[in-house]
Amino acid sequence: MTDIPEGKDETLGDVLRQRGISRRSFLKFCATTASMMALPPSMIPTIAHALERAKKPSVIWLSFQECTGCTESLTRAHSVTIENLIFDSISLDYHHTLQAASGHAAEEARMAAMEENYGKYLLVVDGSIPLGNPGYSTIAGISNYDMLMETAKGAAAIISVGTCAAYGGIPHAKPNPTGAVSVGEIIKDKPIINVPGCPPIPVVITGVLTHFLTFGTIPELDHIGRPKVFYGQSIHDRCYRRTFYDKGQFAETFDDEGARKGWCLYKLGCKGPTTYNACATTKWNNGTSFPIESGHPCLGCSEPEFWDGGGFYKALSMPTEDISKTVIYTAAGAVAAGVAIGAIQKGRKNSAVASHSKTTIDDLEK
Amino acid sequence: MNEIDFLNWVRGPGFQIAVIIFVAGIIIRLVEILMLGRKPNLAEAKGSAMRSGLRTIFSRSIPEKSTFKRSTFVIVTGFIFHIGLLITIFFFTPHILLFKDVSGLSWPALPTPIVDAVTVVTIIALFLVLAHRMSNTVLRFLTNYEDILVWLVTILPLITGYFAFHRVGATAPTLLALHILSVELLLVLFPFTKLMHAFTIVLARWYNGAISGYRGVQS
Amino acid sequence: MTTHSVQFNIQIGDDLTWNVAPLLHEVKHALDNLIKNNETTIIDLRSIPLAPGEEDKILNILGQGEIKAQLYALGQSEIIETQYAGVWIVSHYNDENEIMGRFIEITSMPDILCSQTEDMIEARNHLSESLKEGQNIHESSVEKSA
Amino acid sequence: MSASLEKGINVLKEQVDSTVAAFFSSCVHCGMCTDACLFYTETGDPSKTPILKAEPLRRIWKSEYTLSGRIAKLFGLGKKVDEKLLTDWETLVYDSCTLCGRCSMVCPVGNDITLLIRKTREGMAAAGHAPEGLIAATKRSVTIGSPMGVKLPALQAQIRHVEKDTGLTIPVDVEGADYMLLLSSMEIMHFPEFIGAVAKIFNKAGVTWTLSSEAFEATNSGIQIGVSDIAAELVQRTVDAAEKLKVKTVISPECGHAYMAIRWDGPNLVGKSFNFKVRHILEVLDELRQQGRLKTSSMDTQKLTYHDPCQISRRGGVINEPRNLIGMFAENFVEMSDRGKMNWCCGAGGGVSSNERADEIRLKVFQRKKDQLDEIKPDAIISACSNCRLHLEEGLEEYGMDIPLLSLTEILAEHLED
Repeated sequence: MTDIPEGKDETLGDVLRQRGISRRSFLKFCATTASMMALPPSMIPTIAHALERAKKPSVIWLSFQECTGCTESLTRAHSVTIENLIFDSISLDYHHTLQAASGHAAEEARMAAMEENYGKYLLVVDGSIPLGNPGYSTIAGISNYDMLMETAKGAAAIISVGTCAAYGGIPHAKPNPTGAVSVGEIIKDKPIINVPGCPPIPVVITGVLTHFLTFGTIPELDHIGRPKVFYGQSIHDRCYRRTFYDKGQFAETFDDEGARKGWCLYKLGCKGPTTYNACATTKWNNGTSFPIESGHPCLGCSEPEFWDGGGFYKALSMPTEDISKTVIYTAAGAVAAGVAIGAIQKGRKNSAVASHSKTTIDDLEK
Repeated sequence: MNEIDFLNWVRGPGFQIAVIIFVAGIIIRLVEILMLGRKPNLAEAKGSAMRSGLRTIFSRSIPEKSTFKRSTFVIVTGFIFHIGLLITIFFFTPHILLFKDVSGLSWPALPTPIVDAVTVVTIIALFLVLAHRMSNTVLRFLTNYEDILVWLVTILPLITGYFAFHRVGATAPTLLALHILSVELLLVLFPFTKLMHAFTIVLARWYNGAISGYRGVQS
Repeated sequence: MTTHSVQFNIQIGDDLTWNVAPLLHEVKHALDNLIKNNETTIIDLRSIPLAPGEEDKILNILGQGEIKAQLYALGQSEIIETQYAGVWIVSHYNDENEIMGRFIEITSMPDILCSQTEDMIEARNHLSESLKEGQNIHESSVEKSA
Repeated sequence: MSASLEKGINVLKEQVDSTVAAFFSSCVHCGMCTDACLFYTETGDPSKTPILKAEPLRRIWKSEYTLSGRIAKLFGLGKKVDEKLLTDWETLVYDSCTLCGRCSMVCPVGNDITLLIRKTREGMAAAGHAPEGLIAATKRSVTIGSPMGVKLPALQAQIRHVEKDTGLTIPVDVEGADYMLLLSSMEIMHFPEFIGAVAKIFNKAGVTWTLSSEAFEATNSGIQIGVSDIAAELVQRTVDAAEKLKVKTVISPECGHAYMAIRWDGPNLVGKSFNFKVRHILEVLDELRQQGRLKTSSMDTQKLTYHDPCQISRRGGVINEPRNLIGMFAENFVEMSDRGKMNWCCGAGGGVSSNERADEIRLKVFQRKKDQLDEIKPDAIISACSNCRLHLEEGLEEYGMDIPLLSLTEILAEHLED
C-alpha cells in the first residue's frame, strides 16, 4: 500500500473500470453512497458523474494516542465492500497499523508522499496528542506533536478520525495525565474535519472521504467541526424510541417490563438527547442495529468530554456531582453560620433595647 | 469551552455552587429570622394561636370572596403560574430524577405532553403578570428592579426548559445547559430576593394566623 | 405474504407506526406524479426513522407483484415490483448479504435494471476482440448481445 | 431626651422581631393589600399601598437584621432612614392608615401589615414625626388623664345627670365589685346615655360594678401615636385602679382602640399578666345573655345593620357577640356586604380622628362606608365604638345621608324588659 508507482492522475472511474467493476455496480455504489451521506436520491447522478472524474488523492494516516479502535472500525469488514473499494481507490501512502513497511522505510514513505503531493494530500489523524511531555508518545523517535506539525504543513485538509483526534478523547479525560489535546487545538491554519465517535461509524469515515472525492471540497461542518450530513441530527431526534420519551414511558432498569417493551432509556442515562451522530439511522454493522436498539443507552461518544459527563448511567437531568452530600455539609455549615449571624443580630437588637431612652410626652416634639 | 464542557460544568461544579448558595442562603435567612425571636404574649388568650396559625398556613391560599372580586386578575394569574411552576418543577420526569438523585425520594411523573402544555400556560400567565404589573397603576408604582429581576429568573427556566424540550433555536446540549444555568441563576438569587417568600410564607402565615387566632379571630 | 430473502428486523410490536402511513401517502403522490408528468421518485428508506418492524410493515403492505429481478454487482441486489405497478423496492446487499441500502422507486423501470451505455461499449469491445482473435467462437455460442 | 432621628432609628431597631423579619421577607409586591385599603380604593393613589407605609421599618430590618443588608451597608449601599423619609412618610403612617387591619386579612403571604405600620409609628413618634393633633391628645392623656381633657369633675357632673335621668345609682370606687367599667372621653362628653344604659342593664342582671375615680378613661393615646412608654403608663393607671378596687373584670367600653389597648396590648406593655380579666362590654353583655340574665321585651322593626369597629372585631375578636345581642331585639337585621373580620373601616380609627390634618382624607375615604350603606339602605346603624359612631355621623352628614347611629349597649338597654 505504501508503494504506488504510477497512476497518480488516474480518475476513480478509471480505477473502477480497470478492476472490472461494471457501470451498474458503480450506480449501485453511488446509490448506497448517497444514502449513506444522507443525500437525496436525486443526487445519485451527480455523485456518479463527479466520482467518475475524481482524481485519486494521496492520504497519510497518522495514529497518535489511540487504541486502534478507529482503524478497526474502518477495516472491520474482511470482504470486498463498497468502503473497501473507496479505500482501494485512494492511495493510503502511510498508515502505521496497516502498512507493511516498517522502521526507516515507513518514515521514508511518509516523507516521499509528503514531498510528492505537497499541498494536495489528505491527512487523517486518529488519537490525541500529548502536550504534557513529548516523550509520552513517539513514533520513530519523533514526538506526536512534531510529526503532526511536520505532516500537517503540506496537507490540503485534515480529517480527525475518532473522538481522541477530534476532541482529545479518553486520554483527555480528567485528570488528563498526558496533557492530551485534539488536532484542532494545535493546528489552526488548515481545514479540519472532525469525525468523532468512539469509534466513528465506518461509513462516516468513508462518507467524508467520498464527499471529498466527489465534490473536491470538505463537507459542510457544524460548530464543532463535524460534517453536518452525519452529525446534523441528534440520536434522540432520530431515535425510534422517541415516542416513548414523548409519552413519558421509560425503562427504569435494564430488565424491567419497560426495558422489554423497548421503552425510552433516558432514565438509564441515555445521552441521546445531547449527542449528534448518525447511529440511529446509519446504524452499525452494516445497518444491523445501534446501541439503543440493543437496549443500551447512548454514551454520547461523538461529543467532546463524554467521559466526564458524570457517569454513563446517570440521566442527563442529574447533577454530575454528589449533591446530597453537598446539601448535608452545606446545611450543617449554614445552620452554624446562621446561628452565629443570628446571635450577632440578636445582640444588635438587645443593645438597641438596652440603649432605649424612655419617651415621655415632653419628648414628642423635637 | 465547548457546549458539552459547558453542559458538564452546569451539571457539575455550577450546580454544586448554586446548591451551596441556595441551601446556605435559605438556612441562614431562616435562622436569622427565627433567632430574632418574639416576646410571649402576656394577654389572656381568647383562641388558640397554634390552631389558627396552622390553619392560616393553608387557608390563606384561598382568597376570601370580596378579596377575590377586588384582585381577581392577580389572584387568577397568580394561581395559574404557581400551580404551573409546581407541576413543571415537580412532575416532569427528568426533574424527578434530579430530586431522586439528591434526596433518594421519587414520585410518579405526569405525562410529558401535560407538563409541556402546562409550561406554555405558565409562561403565558407570567407574561400576563408582567403586562399587568406594567399597566396597573398600583403595581407599576410598587414595582422595583428586584421585581423585574425575579420575574425574569422565574420565567427563564420555563422558557429555556421549553426550548430544551422542543430542541429549537440551538443545539441540544447548549439548550439543556442554558436551561440548567437558568435554574442555577434562580437558585443563587433565591435567598436574596423576594423569591424567599416560598419559604418564609409558612412563617408569615403562621405568625399572622397565630396573632389573630390568639385574639379569637381566624385570619 | 412476506417478500422473500428480505432481512427482517425483529418485530417488537406495531404500536410505533407513526411514520408508516405518511410514507405510503408519499408513495401514492409519487405515483400520481409518475402518471401525470412521467417523473420518477426515489425514497431512501434509510433516511426515515423507523422502528423495528416498521420497514417490514411497509414492505408487507406494498406486497410483491409480478417482477422480481436479481442483480449481481458488488454483492446481490434485489429489484421487486410491488403489487402496485410502478412501485418498486430496490434493495442492495453487499457480498456478505448485509443490507446496504433500500429504496422505494416509483418509476416504470428502475434505472439500475437498464443496461448502461458504458457497459455496452465495453461489451462490444470485448466481443469484437473475441471475434478478432477467433478463439472460443466455436466452443461457446454467442451469449452476450449488444 | 427629645425626639431625634437617632432615637427614632433606635426605636425602630427595637421593634424588629421574628414576625417583622418574616413579614418583610415574604412580601412579593402583589398589590393585593392596596386593593384592601380604603385609603387607596377611595383615592386611587398608589402611594397609599399598605406595605409601603412600613418602609422605614423595612429599611431598618434590611440593613440591621439581614446578612445581605449588612453587607450592603458595609459598602455604603442600601436605603437609609433619614429625616426626609420620615417627613415624607409621616402622612402615610398617621393620616392614611387607621390601623384597621384589613390588609393583614388579605395579604396572600400572610403578612400582618398593620402590625408593621403600628411598629413604624413607634419609630416615627420617637423621631419627632407624629402629627400635632395626636401629640396634643397624648399630652392631655398623660397630664389631664384624658385625650379630650375630661377631668373627674366633668365625669361627676355627667354621673349626676345620668342618675337623675335613670333613677339609678352609678357606683364609683366600690371595692370588691365584679366589674370595673372604663369609659371613653367621647362617651363622657357626647354619649353619657351609655353610662345610663350600662347601669340599667347591670341593674337588671344583678351585676356588681363600679367606676374608678382614678382611672375612668379607657382610651390610650399612647397606642395611637405609637409610643409604648406612654401607652404603658396609661395602662398602668387602669391596672393600679383595678387592683386597688380588687375587681374581677375590667370592662372596656364602646371604643375600639381602648379595647385593643387594655385587652391585647395592656399586659404586654406593662410587662406582666393581669390578675383580673379584661372584657369588652359586648362580651360581658353576651355572657349575661347566655346566662339568661338579659331579657328583651320589645322588638325593633327598623332595618338595622351593624358596623364592626375594626379594633373590636377584626383586631379584637368580638365578632359573634354583637350579632347575638342584636338578635335579641332586631327583627329586620341586614349585614353589609363586607362584615365581621372583613369589614371596612369608617376611616377615623387609629388616631386619625385626633389628627386635624387628616380631616379631609378621612371624610373622602368615608365614601367606602357610604357605598356599603347604599347597597343595603338601612334605617339605622348600630355600632360599638364611639369613635366610629362620631365619625359615621359626621360622614353621613357630609354625604347628605340621614341614617341614625345607635350604640349597641344603649339600644339593647332600651329593649330590656321592664
